[in-house]
Amino acid sequence: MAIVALLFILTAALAPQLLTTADPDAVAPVDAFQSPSPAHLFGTDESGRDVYTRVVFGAANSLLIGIAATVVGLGLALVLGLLGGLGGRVGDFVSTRVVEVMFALPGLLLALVFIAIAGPGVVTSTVAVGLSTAPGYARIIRSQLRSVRNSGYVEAATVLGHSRLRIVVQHILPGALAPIFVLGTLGVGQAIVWASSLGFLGLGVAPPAAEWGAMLSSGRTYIDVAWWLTVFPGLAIVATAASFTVLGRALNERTRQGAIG
Amino acid sequence: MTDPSDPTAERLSTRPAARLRSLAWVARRLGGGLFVLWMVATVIFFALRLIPGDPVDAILGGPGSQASAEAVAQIRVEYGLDQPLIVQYFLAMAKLAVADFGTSYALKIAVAPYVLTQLWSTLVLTIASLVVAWVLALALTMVTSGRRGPARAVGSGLELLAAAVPHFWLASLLIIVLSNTLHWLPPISVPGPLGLILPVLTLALPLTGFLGQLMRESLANAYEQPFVVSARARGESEWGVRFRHVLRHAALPGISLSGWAFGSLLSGAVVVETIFARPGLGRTLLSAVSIRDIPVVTAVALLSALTFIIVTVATDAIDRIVDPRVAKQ
Amino acid sequence: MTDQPLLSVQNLSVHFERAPAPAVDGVSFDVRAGECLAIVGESGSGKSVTARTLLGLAPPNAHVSFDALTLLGEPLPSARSRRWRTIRGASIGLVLQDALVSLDPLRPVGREIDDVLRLHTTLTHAQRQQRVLELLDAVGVPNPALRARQRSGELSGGLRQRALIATALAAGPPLIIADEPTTALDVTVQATVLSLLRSLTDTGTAFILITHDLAVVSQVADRVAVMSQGRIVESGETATVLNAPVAFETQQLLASIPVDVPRGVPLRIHERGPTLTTRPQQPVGGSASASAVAAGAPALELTAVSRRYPTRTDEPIQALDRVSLTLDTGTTLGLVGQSGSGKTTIARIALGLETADSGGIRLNGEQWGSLSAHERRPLRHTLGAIYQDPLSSFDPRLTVERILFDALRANVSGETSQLSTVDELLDAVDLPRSLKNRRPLHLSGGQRQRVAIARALAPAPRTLLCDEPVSALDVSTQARVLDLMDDLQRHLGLSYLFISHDLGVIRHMSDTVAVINEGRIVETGLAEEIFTSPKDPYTRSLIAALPRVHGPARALSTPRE
Amino acid sequence: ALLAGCTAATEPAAEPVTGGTLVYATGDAEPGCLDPHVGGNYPQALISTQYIESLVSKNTAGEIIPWLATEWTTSEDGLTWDFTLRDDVTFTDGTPFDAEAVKTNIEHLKDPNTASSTGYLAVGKIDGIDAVESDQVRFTLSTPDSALLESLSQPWVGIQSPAALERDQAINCESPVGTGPFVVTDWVKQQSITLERNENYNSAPEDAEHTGTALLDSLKWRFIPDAATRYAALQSGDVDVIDNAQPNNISSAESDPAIDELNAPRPGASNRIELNSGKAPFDDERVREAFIRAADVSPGIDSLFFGTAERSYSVLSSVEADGISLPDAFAVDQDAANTLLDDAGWDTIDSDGYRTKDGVRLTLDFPISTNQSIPAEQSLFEQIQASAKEVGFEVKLLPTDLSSWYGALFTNEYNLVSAPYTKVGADVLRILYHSDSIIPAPSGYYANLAQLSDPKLDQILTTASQTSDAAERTALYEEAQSIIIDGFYVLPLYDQQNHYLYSTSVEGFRALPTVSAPTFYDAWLND
Ligand SMILES: Nc1ncnc2c1ncn2[C@@H]1O[C@H](COP(=O)(O)OP(=O)(O)OP(=O)(O)O)[C@@H](O)[C@H]1O
Ligand SMILES: Nc1ncnc2c1ncn2[C@@H]1O[C@H](COP(=O)(O)OP(=O)(O)OP(=O)(O)O)[C@@H](O)[C@H]1O
Ligand SMILES: [Mg+2]
Ligand SMILES: [Mg+2]
Repeated sequence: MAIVALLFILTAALAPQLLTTADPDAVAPVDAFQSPSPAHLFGTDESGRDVYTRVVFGAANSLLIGIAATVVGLGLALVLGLLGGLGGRVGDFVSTRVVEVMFALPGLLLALVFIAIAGPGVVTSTVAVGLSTAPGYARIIRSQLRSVRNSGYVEAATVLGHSRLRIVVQHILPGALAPIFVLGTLGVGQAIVWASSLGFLGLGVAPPAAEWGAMLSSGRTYIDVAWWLTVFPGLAIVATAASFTVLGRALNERTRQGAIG
Repeated sequence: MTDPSDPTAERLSTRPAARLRSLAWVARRLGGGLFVLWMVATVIFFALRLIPGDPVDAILGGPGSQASAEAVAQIRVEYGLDQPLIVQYFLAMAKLAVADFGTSYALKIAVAPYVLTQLWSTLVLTIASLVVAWVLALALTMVTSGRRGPARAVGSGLELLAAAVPHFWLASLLIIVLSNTLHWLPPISVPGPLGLILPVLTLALPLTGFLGQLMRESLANAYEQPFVVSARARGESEWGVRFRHVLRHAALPGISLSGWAFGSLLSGAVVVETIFARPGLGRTLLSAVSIRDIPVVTAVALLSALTFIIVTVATDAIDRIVDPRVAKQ
Repeated sequence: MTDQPLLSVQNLSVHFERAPAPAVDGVSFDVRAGECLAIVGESGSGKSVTARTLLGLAPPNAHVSFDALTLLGEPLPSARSRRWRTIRGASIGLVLQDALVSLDPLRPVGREIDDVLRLHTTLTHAQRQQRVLELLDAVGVPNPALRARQRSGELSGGLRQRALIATALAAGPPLIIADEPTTALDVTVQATVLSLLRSLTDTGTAFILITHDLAVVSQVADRVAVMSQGRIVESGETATVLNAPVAFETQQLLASIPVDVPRGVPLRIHERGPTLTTRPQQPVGGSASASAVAAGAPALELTAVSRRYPTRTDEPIQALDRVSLTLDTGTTLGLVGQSGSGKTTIARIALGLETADSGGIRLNGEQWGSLSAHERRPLRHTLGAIYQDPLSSFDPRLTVERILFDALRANVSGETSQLSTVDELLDAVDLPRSLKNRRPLHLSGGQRQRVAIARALAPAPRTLLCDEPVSALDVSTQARVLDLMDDLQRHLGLSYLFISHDLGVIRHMSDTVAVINEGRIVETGLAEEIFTSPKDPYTRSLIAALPRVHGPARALSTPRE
Repeated sequence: ALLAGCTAATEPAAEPVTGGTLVYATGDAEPGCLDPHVGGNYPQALISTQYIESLVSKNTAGEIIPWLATEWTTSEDGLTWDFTLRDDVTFTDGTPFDAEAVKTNIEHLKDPNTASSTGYLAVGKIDGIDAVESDQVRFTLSTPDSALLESLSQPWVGIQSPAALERDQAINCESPVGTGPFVVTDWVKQQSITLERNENYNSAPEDAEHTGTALLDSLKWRFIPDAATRYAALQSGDVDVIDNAQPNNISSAESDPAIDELNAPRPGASNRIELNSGKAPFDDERVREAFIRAADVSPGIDSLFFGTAERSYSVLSSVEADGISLPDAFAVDQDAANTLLDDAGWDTIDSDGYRTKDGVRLTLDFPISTNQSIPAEQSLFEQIQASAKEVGFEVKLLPTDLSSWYGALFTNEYNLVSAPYTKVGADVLRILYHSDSIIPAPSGYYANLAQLSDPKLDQILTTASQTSDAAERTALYEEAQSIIIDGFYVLPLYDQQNHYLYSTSVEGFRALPTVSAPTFYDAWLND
């Protein structure tokens, strides 16, 4: 199920032309608000654009935001986590404080202030979402690093006389960072949901770019006359977020088993 | 018979000391919290100065104001905006240190009481949501876990979907179904518990999904623990095992994450308060940021940070009470 | 005495899904009232599965079949029956193998005991409270009122084990099944628990005692059944079976017990020895000890080493107090002491993983303790280590080959050793080369410990610090590993600091012995001297508690009508 | 009987009943201050109409009618104005309404401490105020102001109790005191404002349905920012009246027998897109014309607004009598647009299909205020973007919050912008298109966003504002509008939308013809 959904979403993101031949931005006011029909599978929106086409093309934007935000969040978290996990007392102090402060501020507040500073747009909302997810990741990375650093096998490597650098590179980093990929996969879904909330508050991508959150929020206006405007992008978000979660869990299971066999 | 290897023997005499230790723990956590608050205030102070737009506009009735030059100059002096930034910073911190949040630029009223009322309304919403999410998640996992077949698949499927639903979309769906179609509930937050139901459901359902997933996993782990076999070996019934033993273990990670969950609820509150026209911190924040009402944004940030800190300390404390192993670490 | 057995098991088999062979294969036995039946056998022989099946608690993926399972003549109910609830706890009490984790860590132990009373008696709340305290007192838990309020994490292993026994006793069942009730315990605590069990049989309670420790069996059991690969290979009166074992498996089990087996005598019979050397069939009298060249500096020398650990509020723990030890080259120094006495701390300080507050450490006569981490590195390869828990000492992502290869690269001495390839190492520890591509998690306990030894040998060390290298293993596996270590020492001229809390193992392995108690060395000397004429009272108490396989069990306990 | 024709369609209304609470839900922002002197925006006008009254009002025919002032005269040179005031009115705090009160109010507006914007501009030309007698007040102007009465009719120049104005500004913001039919009694921030009936009310304007006190016991003024929720609340009966109704809701309300609609477009300017002629590429008239020829607006308005808004071809609101409509000036013609752009030198087309000149793309920045533009309008902008793309314009839509939006305007980082402006009377043209309005206020604000600087136009607008002869003024304003439209500075879209939806149980509800704010003086609940 999840695999099929993901394949579909990835195709939509990487090669939307395979799934539709229409132009997602082609405006046709006379065709506005047509309910789903063979000609327009998901109906048309307020400007007469084909919703199906926009959902397909929206995959790239939404996925990009979701993945890029996760990468940003993980990247920032990695810096903080490494500082905390390996940086000695001072590094740990600094990184713990930074993470605490970021944690204490509700994510949306961080995002709102950041967007107010940098102005809205894809890049900003991506970074904003990334910012607000970073402290959570940082905490996990830090504790992972610490537990690996104190693990028996790192001690065993020390006893063997391996150099500190070698131990860090060969044992600590791979051991601690293996879960990051899984974390990231689990996080992409949430990041997409998050970014769509920013879209709802009018702080998302610039129109007319098709992005699910923005489609959802503009479609919400017409929810009583055109249900299809919200239902399809909404389902796309839910399906994507859910598939990424399923994928992340499967990966998690695999890496656990992978360590075993 | 004495046990020489008994590490807890000394505890017999150190009970008051243990209590003292707990107090010290709380004090240390709150002390750390103060530091975090100060950092939050600092970050917010400088971040808000980075935002384009002149705070004087906010003071003079919004950014479109056409106030005279004298008015602008007067305001600048009155609000200390003519001072160098660093002086402004220290003045602001000194005021915050004595809990003086100043006057709202836009509303011209004292920020503290205003934001506190908003906080109260948000707290009612978020705490109710947290409780509802917990109850729903517990009910869902308790009823569907440990079973095979459709009940479990439906349970975990629901959780997966719920966790992936954006708040604002869920709100729309709930309004359409429960309010417009079934006429069960008012679409806006009317005073009293009735008006709280839809906003709370909107916030709680995604969290339910999240908590549910978490609990299902830890429940499965708990079922594999030897103490479960040992409880069964005592003649405990299936529900006895579930409620007396497994439940607590399943709830543990959820409790630890409740502080975090609370933070995400605060974020969700922005959307929910806007849609359901509820007063609260989220809406206050949204409008204050868009008109650069700096004292209000600062107060909202500090108050949410403070609540977050208190909630985390509280959940950690609960964690320590429920699971003494935590305190040992 | 009626002839009807309390419990009768006829032809019980348990087959796990996808398992090639049944875990329990046609087992039959009877238990009479007031009788203690011991089921012994090496790890994985099916003891625990048998025990759980008797309570209808076989794992969900198990298929159970039997000709008859009766309790007091009544057939036991089918798997999912509700009737089990009135049998479990009330008619049969079970003490699970994993005592340390068999009590809910989130509930006070008093409540756990109370549960049994609540389920199986009609006592009022207050009466039950009272009864809980009586039970805790009866199983020898000091200060029951306090303990009842504590959760299992706040109790020591011994207390937990006793509390668990109290739950099994609570409803006064006529039959108690105790699965390895003493394995995780110190000798002294073990002795206490055993005497408790003995006193219970005196009151007419029947026991099935599951263990792999024949010494324990010899002390408590009336009859014994030896299991191997799911089958009962031999059963009978304890004295008969232990004194005149018929089955090979029984003989092997008996031989594996290191207690009183002289230094250098292999514990295993009929086994292919390591390929490095041919196994001497005769005990090399006095073994390495006498021949050990005391010439040159000792391999490891600690002088007046002290170490304190700060604690949050209480005064610091003095983990080591002026400890002085000498490990002569080519010999084994046994370090024995109960849990928490500071054994691991000594090893960690010697390995340079921990620094001493004061005192000196010399390695092969050279300064070692005062070196910086950087200066230590080039010398590290001369000192190897084997840990109690081998699994956690392996990076879970690496294969055996990779682990050993990395360890070989740590040999910076430039000397070529005879163990310079992964294959040679595997051969040396008697592991098939086919294991190379496995990850540690997929090895059995004994195999893992061999890989750990191979890794320790890779950089061609001259001294090995072994911190409880066999305490996680069952007797037979333990015997294999001990034989191997012995062999390697002889062949490679290694010096061992051998840490254990098991006096039997220490005696079998050591030339000299140091006894540590609460961070202080209370006695050192030649192994034979210490074991035959201990001077320190603490050493004496340890040696007295050491279980031995004696003739008939009743020899030790009070005769009973 | 002939005159009755207008109202004959509706059933004879039932006898008004008094009592009850009417719930009004607004989608506009919550005012920061309930005293409309402070700042001065439309949300303040909406609510202050319930408790503050002005000197004059306007009727549906567009004529100024007496309110707190009963009559007025102006001197020959237009510099002296005498107002006769009602002498029987008291403020709701008991202070009598008189000439001193008026004087205090005008001074309050001009006081920098008040930080008034809109009201300050309206009374900008008043130099001196004399309380000649208790019911006689005289304004002395610096220059003649033909729009003075229209300015004074606006809620932002409403008259408040001088005693109340003496209080701290924060207090006056919370509990302003006027002479209106209701009194503010409670304000729960972000939730609602409660207004109770003024039991001593006697100053209804002459176009009201009845005299004496209001019929409703109280008003509840709720803030419900989300349009969909607002409409849902109206449907569920939780609120009685909503403003800022969305086109699709208005359209579905038509088939809902329980909901009625009131369409009251705001006065002043129409909703229009200004073309920033102050910088490239719109400093070239050909490019401006090309854009206007390319922008296809009408089909979008038809579909997006569900027939609730009509295309405007005028700079002014359709309620402004002086407005002229020039549909032909906005005819869509892609060929013409292409030719114009070719002529202007934008003759190369890049790989994305946009025109370039000297390597620079023909890009138009279009900041959009998400606080001010409703979704339908944003969709309309997207459609304009699409049709402009067909001739090679790259329109960049930049939705931002209010502050950043003003920021973009003040730093001249825009080529297109849509900024609503509400004012009573055609004098709004002077504010929006006189070159003086390019000079920013200290806050950076300037109203002439087209940056239209034409001495001839300036001349016409100044003359018009000083001309008291109505016909002459109308002619001048027509000329001014022609200049603005012919120079391709604006693209009118539709009137400033001001749709109210209300439950059919609400009777006697109307919008005041001044700035189309609702008034509930005549309203009653017919349950
Ligand atoms: N749940 C299970 N699924 C599959 N195989 C199992 C399961 N539990 C036990 N086994 C297998 O059954 C066999 C017998 O296990 P059991 O635990 O009874 O051994 P034991 O004699 O108690 O050993 P030990 O001394 O190590 O406790 C083993 O091979 C084990 O791997
Ligand atoms: N890192 C540490 N911090 C604080 N106390 C410690 C630390 N390591 C050891 N200790 C304490 O020092 C004492 C000696 O510990 P050590 O681990 O050496 O005992 P041990 O003899 O190896 O016991 P066991 O047989 O249980 O392994 C114990 O009381 C222990 O709690
Ligand atoms: Mg077992
Ligand atoms: Mg140890």
